[in-house]
Amino acid sequence: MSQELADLHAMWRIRVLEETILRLRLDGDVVGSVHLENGQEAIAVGACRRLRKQDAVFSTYRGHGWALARGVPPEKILAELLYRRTGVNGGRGGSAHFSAPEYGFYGENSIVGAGAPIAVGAALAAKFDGSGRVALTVFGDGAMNQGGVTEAMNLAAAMDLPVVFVCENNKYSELTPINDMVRNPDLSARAHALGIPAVRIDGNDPAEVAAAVGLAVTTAEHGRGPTFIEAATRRITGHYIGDAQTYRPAGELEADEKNEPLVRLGQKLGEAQAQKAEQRARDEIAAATERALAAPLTDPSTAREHLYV
Amino acid sequence: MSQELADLHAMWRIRVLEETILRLRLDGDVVGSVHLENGQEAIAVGACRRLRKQDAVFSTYRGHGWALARGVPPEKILAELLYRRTGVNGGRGGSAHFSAPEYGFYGENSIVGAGAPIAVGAALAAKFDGSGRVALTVFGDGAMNQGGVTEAMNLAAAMDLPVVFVCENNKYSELTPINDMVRNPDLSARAHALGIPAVRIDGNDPAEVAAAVGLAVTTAEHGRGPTFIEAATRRITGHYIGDAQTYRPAGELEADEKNEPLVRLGQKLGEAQAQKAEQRARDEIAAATERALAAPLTDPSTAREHLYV
Amino acid sequence: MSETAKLTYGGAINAALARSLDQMPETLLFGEDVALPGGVFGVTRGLRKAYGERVFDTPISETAMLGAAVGAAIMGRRPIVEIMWADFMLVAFDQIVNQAANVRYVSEGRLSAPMTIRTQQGNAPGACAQHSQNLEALLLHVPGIRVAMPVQAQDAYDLTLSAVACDDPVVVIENRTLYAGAKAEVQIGGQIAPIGGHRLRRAGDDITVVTWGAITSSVEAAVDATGVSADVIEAVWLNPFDTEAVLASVRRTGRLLVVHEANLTGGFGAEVVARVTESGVPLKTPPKRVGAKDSRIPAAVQLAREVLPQTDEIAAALKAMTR
Amino acid sequence: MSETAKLTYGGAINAALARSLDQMPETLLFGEDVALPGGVFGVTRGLRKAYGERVFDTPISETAMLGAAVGAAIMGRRPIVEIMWADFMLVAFDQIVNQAANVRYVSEGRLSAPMTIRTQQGNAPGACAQHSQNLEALLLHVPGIRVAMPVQAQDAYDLTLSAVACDDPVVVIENRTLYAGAKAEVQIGGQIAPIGGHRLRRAGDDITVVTWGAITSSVEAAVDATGVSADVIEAVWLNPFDTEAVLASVRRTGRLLVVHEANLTGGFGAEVVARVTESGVPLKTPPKRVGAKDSRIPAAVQLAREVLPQTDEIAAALKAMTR
Ligand SMILES: Cc1ncc(C[n+]2csc(CCOP(=O)(O)OP(=O)(O)O)c2C)c(N)n1
Ligand SMILES: Cc1ncc(C[n+]2csc(CCOP(=O)(O)OP(=O)(O)O)c2C)c(N)n1
Ligand SMILES: [Mg+2]
Ligand SMILES: [Mg+2]
Repeated sequence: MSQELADLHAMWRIRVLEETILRLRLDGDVVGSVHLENGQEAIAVGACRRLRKQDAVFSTYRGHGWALARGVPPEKILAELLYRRTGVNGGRGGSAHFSAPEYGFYGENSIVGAGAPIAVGAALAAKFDGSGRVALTVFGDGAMNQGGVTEAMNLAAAMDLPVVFVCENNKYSELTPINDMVRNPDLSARAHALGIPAVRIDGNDPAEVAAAVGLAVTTAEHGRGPTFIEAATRRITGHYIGDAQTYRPAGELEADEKNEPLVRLGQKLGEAQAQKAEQRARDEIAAATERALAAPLTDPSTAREHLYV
Repeated sequence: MSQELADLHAMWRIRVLEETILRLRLDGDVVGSVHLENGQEAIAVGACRRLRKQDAVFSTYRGHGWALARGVPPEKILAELLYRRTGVNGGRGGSAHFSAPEYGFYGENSIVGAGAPIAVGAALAAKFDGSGRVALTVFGDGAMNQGGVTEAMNLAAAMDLPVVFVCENNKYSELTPINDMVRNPDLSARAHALGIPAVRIDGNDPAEVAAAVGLAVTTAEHGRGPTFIEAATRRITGHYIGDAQTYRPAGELEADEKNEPLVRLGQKLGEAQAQKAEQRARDEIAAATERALAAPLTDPSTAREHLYV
Repeated sequence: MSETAKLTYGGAINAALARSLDQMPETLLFGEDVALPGGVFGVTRGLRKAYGERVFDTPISETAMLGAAVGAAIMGRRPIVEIMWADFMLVAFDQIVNQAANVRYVSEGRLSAPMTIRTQQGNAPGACAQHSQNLEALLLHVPGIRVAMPVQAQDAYDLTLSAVACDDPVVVIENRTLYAGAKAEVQIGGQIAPIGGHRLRRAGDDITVVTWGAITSSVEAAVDATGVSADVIEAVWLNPFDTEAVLASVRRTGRLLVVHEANLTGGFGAEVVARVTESGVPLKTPPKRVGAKDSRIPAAVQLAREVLPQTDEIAAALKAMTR
Repeated sequence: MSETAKLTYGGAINAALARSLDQMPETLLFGEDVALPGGVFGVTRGLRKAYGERVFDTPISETAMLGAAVGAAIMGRRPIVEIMWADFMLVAFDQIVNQAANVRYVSEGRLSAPMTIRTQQGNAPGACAQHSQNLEALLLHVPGIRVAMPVQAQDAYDLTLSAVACDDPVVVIENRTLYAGAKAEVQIGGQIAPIGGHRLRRAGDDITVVTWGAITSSVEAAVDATGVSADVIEAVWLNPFDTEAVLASVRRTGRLLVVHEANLTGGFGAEVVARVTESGVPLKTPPKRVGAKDSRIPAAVQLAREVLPQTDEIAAALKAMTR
């Protein structure tokens, strides 16, 4: 299978996973807040294929796809959202705050920007533990305005720590356009100012993402510290389920849907290949969903375990 | 009196005030932590002479000189440190956390970086209250690594608020060199990255400071938002009283003492003028000290007043 | 001039904010997504349109938002800032505890910070540990900050206005599970009351139940289900807290139960128990608290139920104490 | 192998940190000014030299520091991070409450965060309101975080080691007025105890006094001055709190006084009173708390004295309660 086809398939897996979660949410099997990453799949897919086993990903609440791209089985993700015993955290994390360290996925975070300093800590550990770990943290454009993110970037820069900062710039923070919230829409400039090599890339192209992350990993591996990647993308779904997206200017969503990574790469590879990639993803996720739904709910009597050792 | 002589005199007032405080502290009249700004006087003096009555200064714990330059009578500052009824806050603020709003001095802050967002709020108020106020906030090089400062700068930039951010870059945060804590020693780059006009100036030259602040005030007045000024300086005393400054490389302090603003401007103006400026300052502060020491201590029975309306 | 309107809890807050913006020209209203989008829960809908630039959206910068509120308040504005979830206060807690709370006291009354922080808290089905906490106790240990916690639409309206009119910092803690509930008659336009006071939700003789927040309805349900004759005192204001009202009730009933959704240990229930027992009011039975079992909050609904106080637990306590 | 050394409180902490760095290769020690300068109070002096890059200085970035501790701990390091003043935790409280505290629980035990936060708190003469707070109650309302508060040099040594060895986040709250006090014999090198327990500072029959932090010495002074026969229980561990020991003592004495330097309302004293009174242990007199009077802390020494609990106030309470 060509790399492009592999990427397309990996992106379809995420898309179908998210569609499935949406359906489960609307059906009431999944409850509470759910944040989908439809349209942004190329970043997780491009990045994760350049990460090694020893690397660690720290994502936001919009993290299902990152977990999947990192290798977490879809069944375990779905089971988590369905609060099953087989979920990665037995349902304690839920959609917005689960982790699966055995797959190098160190967790979502529902506090905007809070994962960045934690990723820096994982990189700090690497300085001493001989793991060769690179820590990758992903956050949104809006998170750039959370002070802790600047603190984290500066600490990583000052200490030459092996971190990759990935900013998924989807142009919105919830319902608010980033360009109304900053003077300088070039967010990578902030990393530059801290002395961090920074690039702005097309986040809807998995190959471009992979190239940038690959370089960042090499930079980190060689002790040259952090890299910042601003990946332009668009979410083609609401921020949360139920978000009517009235804040979008007329025509924007339609344009975004034409430029979304699955459409783009699908057109490039042709309908036949694209359909095959999609179908394989659908079959896999459907089977995973069935298994997840069949698993028993986590036993309520375990609710108070694991608070302390 | 020439502007230069006025500046020299104003700087001497601060120096003598700080020397007096040091003496009072060593004698035990003043207790607790005290942070002097010896060597950094040109920034407060240069900045405050370009501020208008309606403007508001927000400083750090190292704020005695800023208060003085803003027009707070030295007697009231000393009385504050001596916990007298005549102190600007009756001794509740003390050396590190006093304010004197009636002089446009909205207070010191002992939490690194915390004054910046508050100054932004004062500027926000100006947008609506017709005061024409410009808010000036001053903080150290180390404070640049406190996330809230970046947040504050971005908010001011995004909203075009009338704020002047003054970074007193004295190269140390307490006992730690800033250059060990950042990759890029040009701190103004961070403001640039946020779209804020930023300059790096000689903070030991009151005229240069006044020019930069003057331009910043004009920029703010005209609705063009914040300016960032990185003023290079050196403190020629310890961070706190008792700081042996063992962290300084050999010869540094001696070099700094040659380049300090009082020496520099004094040499330029000649010994006669310099001595006159110094003497006037000494006389004034001595008289103020006497009056402050003669004032009654704040009545302990008032300790619980003013917690709520 | 007072009239009534049928309003949801969210609608009542919206009405109170509109009135504040209308009648107090020094008010500002800001926060993430509050202006153009009208708030993620729709509570601030229409206010930007009606009141223009005094209502604005902010970056995701809680420290800057709260600091800006402090600074604007010091200068005579009356900012109302929304922190979308109480959990998010913690990225910027300094601006509340070390800044806002100190303004009046440290300046010896020369400055004040008439600001209102609107936030909402608590668990809702499926919410994760970082979106479920009940944090009022943290604020209640901080002198200089007032705290209100409305549950009924009328209180949401009244307390919001009292908070905005207060010349000290007030945190109004709302609850997102209530925003879109049933509409109720709300008296609007009346006099703005000073802060303070409580609401007597049930009157009875055998036990005093002190509670606050959304769990008040579970307490009412438990009282109604058990038929226990209980004074149910809802502490809509937690600072100032109406200690006198509680003592007067316990003096009559001789029994005290405190119920809150917050974690038991170190919750404000302990303070209520301490005040009552220190007072020496005679008790017929030891006082009791019902709160969340010391734990983080799991997302899984069936697990969260084990941790959070439920109606049957409250009912059992009522029965055991009055048996 | 245990031996003794004459150490100040600060020296005992230094010795515990040295031993941690020596015997636990996964430890890291960092914070503002802790490495090359040896700490603003000199507590970490010599450790950088002895242990190299595992001891390092950080920018003034509490959020990044605490977040880095969480991340490093998750990965198996055992970070010890210094927050210079407890007041400064508040700029980064999220990383403690929403991050560190959740790690073990939310991951269902797959991850843990064996990190130690060393900080110090309380008033010292002339300290301003932003450098004077006693904030243990905020931490004690957060499940998932352990809290220790040593006062004696031996405890400073022992508790620090127990904290570092603990596999959960622990906040060790020190006190700067103690660092450079008199030297005391300290047993060093013995077994590292598990966390938990209390210290009985005085033994007596007529009243139980529960206290913690630097004010313990005022309590001892008050007991000695009044001659009241008192059990003085110093809660060196506040989480886990030794409720059983307190109950056992009160069962015997029938009286409870709790003394802390922290602000009274919402302080952990309320929790102690609540636990004791809920237990139904018979009391001969209502329980009482002595704490700071609900206030910000003024810099002026003569004003701070009015607000903070003093020995004579404690003595008066002892006498009144045992009269
Ligand atoms: C500290 C904090 N503030 C606010 C929120 C509420 N919130 C959740 S997602 C979000 C928008 C984030 O935007 P961005 O960083 O661009 O990420 P995106 O959702 O677009 O992926 C906000 C404000 C939060 N979770 N944490
Ligand atoms: C949030 C916070 N962290 C740490 C401190 C302790 N502290 C006080 S002054 C200081 C150094 C500040 O350095 P800089 O910003 O360069 O200002 P300077 O003292 O040099 O004027 C530190 C770390 C504090 N007061 N607040
Ligand atoms: Mg975004
Ligand atoms: Mg400095």
